[in-house]
Amino acid sequence: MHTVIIIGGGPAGCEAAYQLASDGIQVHLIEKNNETGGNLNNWYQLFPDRKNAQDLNKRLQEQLNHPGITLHLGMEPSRVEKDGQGRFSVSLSDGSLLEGDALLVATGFKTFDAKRKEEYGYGIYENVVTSVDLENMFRNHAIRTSKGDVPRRIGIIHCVGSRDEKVCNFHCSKLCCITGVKQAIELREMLPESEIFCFYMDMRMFGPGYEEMYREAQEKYNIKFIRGRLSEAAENREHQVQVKVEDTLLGRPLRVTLDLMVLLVGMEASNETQGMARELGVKLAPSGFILPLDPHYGNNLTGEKGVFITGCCSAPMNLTDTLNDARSAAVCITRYLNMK
Amino acid sequence: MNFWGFNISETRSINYDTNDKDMLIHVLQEVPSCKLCIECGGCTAGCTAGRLTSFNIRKLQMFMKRGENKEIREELHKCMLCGKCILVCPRGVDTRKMILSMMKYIKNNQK
Amino acid sequence: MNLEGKQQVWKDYQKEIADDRYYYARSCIRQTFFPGSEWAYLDILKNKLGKDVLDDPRHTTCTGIGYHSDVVPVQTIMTVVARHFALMTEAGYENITPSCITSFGIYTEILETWAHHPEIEEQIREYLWKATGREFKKPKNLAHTSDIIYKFREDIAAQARYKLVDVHTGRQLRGVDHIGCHYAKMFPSKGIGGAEFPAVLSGMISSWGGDVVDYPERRHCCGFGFRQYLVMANRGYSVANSKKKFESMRPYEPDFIVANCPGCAMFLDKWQYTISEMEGTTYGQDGYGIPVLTYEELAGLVLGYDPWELGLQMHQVAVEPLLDKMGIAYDPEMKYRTKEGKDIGRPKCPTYLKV
Amino acid sequence: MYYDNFVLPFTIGLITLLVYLCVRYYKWIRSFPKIDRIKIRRGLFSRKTLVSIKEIFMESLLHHKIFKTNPVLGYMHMTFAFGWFLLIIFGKIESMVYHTSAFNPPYFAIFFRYFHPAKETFPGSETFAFIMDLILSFLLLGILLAVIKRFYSKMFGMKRTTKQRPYDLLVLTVLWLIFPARFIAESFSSGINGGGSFLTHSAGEFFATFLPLRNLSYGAWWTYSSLLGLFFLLLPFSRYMHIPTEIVYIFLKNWGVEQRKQYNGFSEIQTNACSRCGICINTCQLNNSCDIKDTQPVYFLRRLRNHEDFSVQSENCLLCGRCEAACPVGINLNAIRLSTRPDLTRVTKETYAYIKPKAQAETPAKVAYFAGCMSHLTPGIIRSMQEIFDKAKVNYTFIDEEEGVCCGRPQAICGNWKAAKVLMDRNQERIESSGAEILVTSCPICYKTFKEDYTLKIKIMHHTEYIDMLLQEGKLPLHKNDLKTVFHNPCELGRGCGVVDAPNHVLEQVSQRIPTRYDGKNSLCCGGSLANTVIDSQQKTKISTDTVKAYSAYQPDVIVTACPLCKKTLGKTSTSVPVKDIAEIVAAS
Repeated sequence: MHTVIIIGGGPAGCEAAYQLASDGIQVHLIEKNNETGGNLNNWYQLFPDRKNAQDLNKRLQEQLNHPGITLHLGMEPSRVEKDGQGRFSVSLSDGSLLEGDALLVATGFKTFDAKRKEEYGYGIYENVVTSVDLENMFRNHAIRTSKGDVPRRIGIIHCVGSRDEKVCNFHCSKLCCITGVKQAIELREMLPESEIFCFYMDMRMFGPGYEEMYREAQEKYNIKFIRGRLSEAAENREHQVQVKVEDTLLGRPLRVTLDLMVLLVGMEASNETQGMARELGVKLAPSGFILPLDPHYGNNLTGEKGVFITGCCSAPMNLTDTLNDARSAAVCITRYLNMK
Repeated sequence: MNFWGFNISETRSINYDTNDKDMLIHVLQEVPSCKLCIECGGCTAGCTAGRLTSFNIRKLQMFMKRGENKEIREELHKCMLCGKCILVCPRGVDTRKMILSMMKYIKNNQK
Repeated sequence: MNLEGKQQVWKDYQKEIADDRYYYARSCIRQTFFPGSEWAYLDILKNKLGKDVLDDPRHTTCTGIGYHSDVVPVQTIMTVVARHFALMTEAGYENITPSCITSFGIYTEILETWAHHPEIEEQIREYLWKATGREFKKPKNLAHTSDIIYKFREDIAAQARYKLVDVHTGRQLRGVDHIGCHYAKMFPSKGIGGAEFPAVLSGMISSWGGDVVDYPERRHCCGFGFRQYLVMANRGYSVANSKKKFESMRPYEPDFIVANCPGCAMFLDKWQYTISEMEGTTYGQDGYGIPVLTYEELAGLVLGYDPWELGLQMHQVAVEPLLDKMGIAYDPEMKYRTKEGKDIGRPKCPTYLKV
Repeated sequence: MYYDNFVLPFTIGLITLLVYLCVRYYKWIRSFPKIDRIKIRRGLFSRKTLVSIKEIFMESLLHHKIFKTNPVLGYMHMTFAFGWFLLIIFGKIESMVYHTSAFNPPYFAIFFRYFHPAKETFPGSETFAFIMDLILSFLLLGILLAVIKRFYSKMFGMKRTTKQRPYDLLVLTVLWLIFPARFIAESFSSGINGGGSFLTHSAGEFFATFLPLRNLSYGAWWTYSSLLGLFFLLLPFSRYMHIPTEIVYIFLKNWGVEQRKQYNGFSEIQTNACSRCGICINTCQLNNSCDIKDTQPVYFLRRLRNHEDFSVQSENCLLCGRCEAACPVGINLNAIRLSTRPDLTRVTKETYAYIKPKAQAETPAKVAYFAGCMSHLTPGIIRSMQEIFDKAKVNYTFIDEEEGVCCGRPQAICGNWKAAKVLMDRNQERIESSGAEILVTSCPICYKTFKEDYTLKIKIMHHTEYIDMLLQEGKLPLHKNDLKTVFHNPCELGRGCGVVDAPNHVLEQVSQRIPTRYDGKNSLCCGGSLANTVIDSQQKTKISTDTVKAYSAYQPDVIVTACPLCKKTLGKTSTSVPVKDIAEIVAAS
């Protein structure tokens, strides 16, 4: 019987674990936190169907009850070694040692640290929050300014930390556009009287139903979309955020005061992803994510034999793609083990 | 005539906070499809009037959305209302009706 | 405003500033419009802080005004600056401290350029040699004179005779800081606190007992812009920038503005008069303007220098309301007289701005 | 002297009505523009008056047009109008025969059975009684039908009957009650005194068996008179104002009075001439496709009459003209609707100043081709026309190839006549500068306005007409093929300008044209009309979908039209059957 070690218990790791275990493979799933789910734990509702994120999370967790899966919660791999037969041994932070025939890296992404865009004032201005903070507000059903008022005007800033040479991120995080649309709709549902803006560079509605959702956001929810990148924000006496953008489609600068500003933070390779890449000697793409062997035929493979990747450690992906990618990785690993 | 040889320049920046959005409210009520515009410019590209003059209906509707009504008052009458723009709009905005609605607002709110 | 967040940013942008032995580079605008400031700076450093500063009479303008107005080519300005470095080297100094923000920006820019393009540095060395027969070493440390004051702000606070507090009510005085574009906007890491939330002046205000006002247009340019001001047709644009700042700071009712750059100090001061004449608007209390100080003047006032000796009568906006609030004694009779009591003439009274 | 107090309600009602009508019509006619007043003066003693009388007989009494649309409905209307007319005429003759004088008071004939002692016979009295009873029964049957129509409109081939206001329902009830009241009054009198014929006599005998007729009879006559008087008093403010007004309208129309751009007395007369038969509701595609139920002419005119807000209804119309074509009264429904659209433009020196005149052509071509704005979105039409010109070796010039100017009709159909006029003048200059003899256009919208609003001295043809002419002249080589086609006649071309035969003729020569029930002036609207500014994109799409469905039912290979706007609009929804312009069919054959 073969054994596979999966590093990272987010949606990709969980789904891959279940698929592999269902194929009769012994799985060790290592997760640094005390619960699985990864970034999904920070989300309230999912696009495009507005499913409760925790429902999906729960489903993924239930799958982990499979007898073939051994969970190692609160553990981090401190050392990974590969022997001549292509077997991996992974030492965990508690000193224990796991052995496996293949390694699946599912260490995912981290959200961009909005403080790095200093001019947006995150952490300095009272009414600047990130999209992750906003999800938390949704969960608590309370959208309030720092003074506790209902924000009458809210601005959602797209592409924070994505497509930005100034923070050395050239890549597109792909999901933020639709997340922005989703959050705008959620905001509208909770605050029917407020004015809600999205300041975007491009609207990239890549998935099924996304463009329709964008259209609905305009037509039904009266969300206002302004094409222009925030150049700087400042706080006024009332602790509102005064933003300056160029209304690029008019070719005129635009000033508007917001009661609440939401930064749609982009995705970067997590520290664990970068650490694993170093440890395993696999290549990184210029974006900092792990570079797959081939973008079409080998997107779960790396240059290292027996080391597989899945989910957002290789690129920003939505959940649909992540889960597909996990299944695809499981297929690749099964085939690899059978050929061994 | 001041002896300075210059005046304090007006800002080019759109001040959304203080601009008058009354026309917008009126037009959105009459033509809700306005909200659907994605600023593709299809309407303007084939515009009969736009071929002969600077008339740009995409921009005018954006100005309206920002509460910059001055330009609309100056430009709107250039439209010939031929309706070609309606046939082009990928979002189904009733562009011609929007123009009529703007005209109506201007007519009713003449100073 | 979340102060912890700001402090984190300030921590991220700290720069190395030499302790002593400064080669002083004067500023064209400062010595013309605020001669008292340069004197005060040298006096504070030498006599209050006991530092070694060389005020070299041989050094010239950096030609920054000409450079930014597109009349001086880059090779010329680099050679002029190289000459300053040569003078510094010859005098045995290694730390250069320009008094002008534009000079500071230019020095920074030139040193950066040379670091990336050594061939240009070589060429400039050759030009300087051919023109003057001089050689130079690059300065070990480059700091703006405000950086020096910032560095010793606590020492100044220890010797302070006055605090930035309204002596009648005990209220902290509200100060607006204006950094100047060329200080950190080009090279954020070269400014204390970076470009977005610079701490150089706000640090002084806080240390000396005042309250810093952070208003929405704080980062905005004063409007000088060289070509904008120098060409009369563009001046409307220049003054519009200052106006934008005044409009934005007015609701905070600031007691004073302190400026990093001599040009900014001049414009923020004089445009208040222009705007009042053109539009009848004044931005201070009771028809006064908002007093505009250089940081040297502010330090001088705190240390108890005589306002007229600091040259505050050269300002367009009257500083008396600020002096009154700080409780600084002054003789109104002596405002437009020399130390000896000779009349130096007085400006025409503005139409709207109270002086 | 034959008199009784009960005639007072009738007499007062009648006199009041006549005075009111005279004043009303005088005021309206006085508001006509001078040119129309001159037309009345000239027409008054001409053959046109006789024609009008014939038309009044055919339409106001026999309702011949409604008959054509719907026989049952026509019969219902006819019984009322013609029946009542006969009752009055024969009653009058009867009274004159009896009285042997033409000058008896008007009420005498109406209440003849009361005043005439039944025992006293006169020549033909039996026959008269029979005829009067016959007419009355004819009328009562009509009322029965009307009652049924009100509750079971489907039986009359109508999807929906006109919805009435409470006031109108009151008047309607009064009208319905008049004839039963007469029947009762006459029966009661007959029951007491005898007389009458098969209906009233038998009914009188029947009633006498169980009712104290002596006590009731007088009251019945009062009721009858009161109902008549009440009806006359209520009439001017009810829809029955159409009865006298339609007669006046027929005269005015035949004398040549026209509905102009302004809403005036003539518009008022037409508005009042509407009988609210509701035929327009059924022809209206807004009703059939979009379920819009408040904008059809019957409701729109009612709003106008009652001074209710009509701003939305004024704009909510495709101006397709289907209602106008079907209107039995022949009211200028489109023109009236258009006259109520406010002019939103303010014309200054700057208006369209950017349109510069074209240089006079040095060697004028014979034909000037004006594609029209919309045609530039359907380059297939333009290219086909160019091919046709080339094949027929026509020397032509393409006026709006590079930069066109809108014909002005889109402005005009929004009511913006002032701005439209400026456009039209500037465009006319540009067209005239071509020096051509024939102006050919591909757009029916342009075509209509070129013909009606421009003062061009050259021949104006839509390309269907022009192609037809080329074919007749044998200048265009022809190949008939097996393509099965249906023709969608654009509203502005068929109903708007009466161009019906040319396209059919052309299509028959180049393809297998399938006749449809929508041929000629019965054509549907594509839904893309610029005239309607109320319905949204989805509703337009719905109309287009239904129209395409209607034509597709004939299983054509291609739906042919002759308008770029129709082509685009139908093409939007017709995914399985291609939509082509007639020029494209001809060019390809």
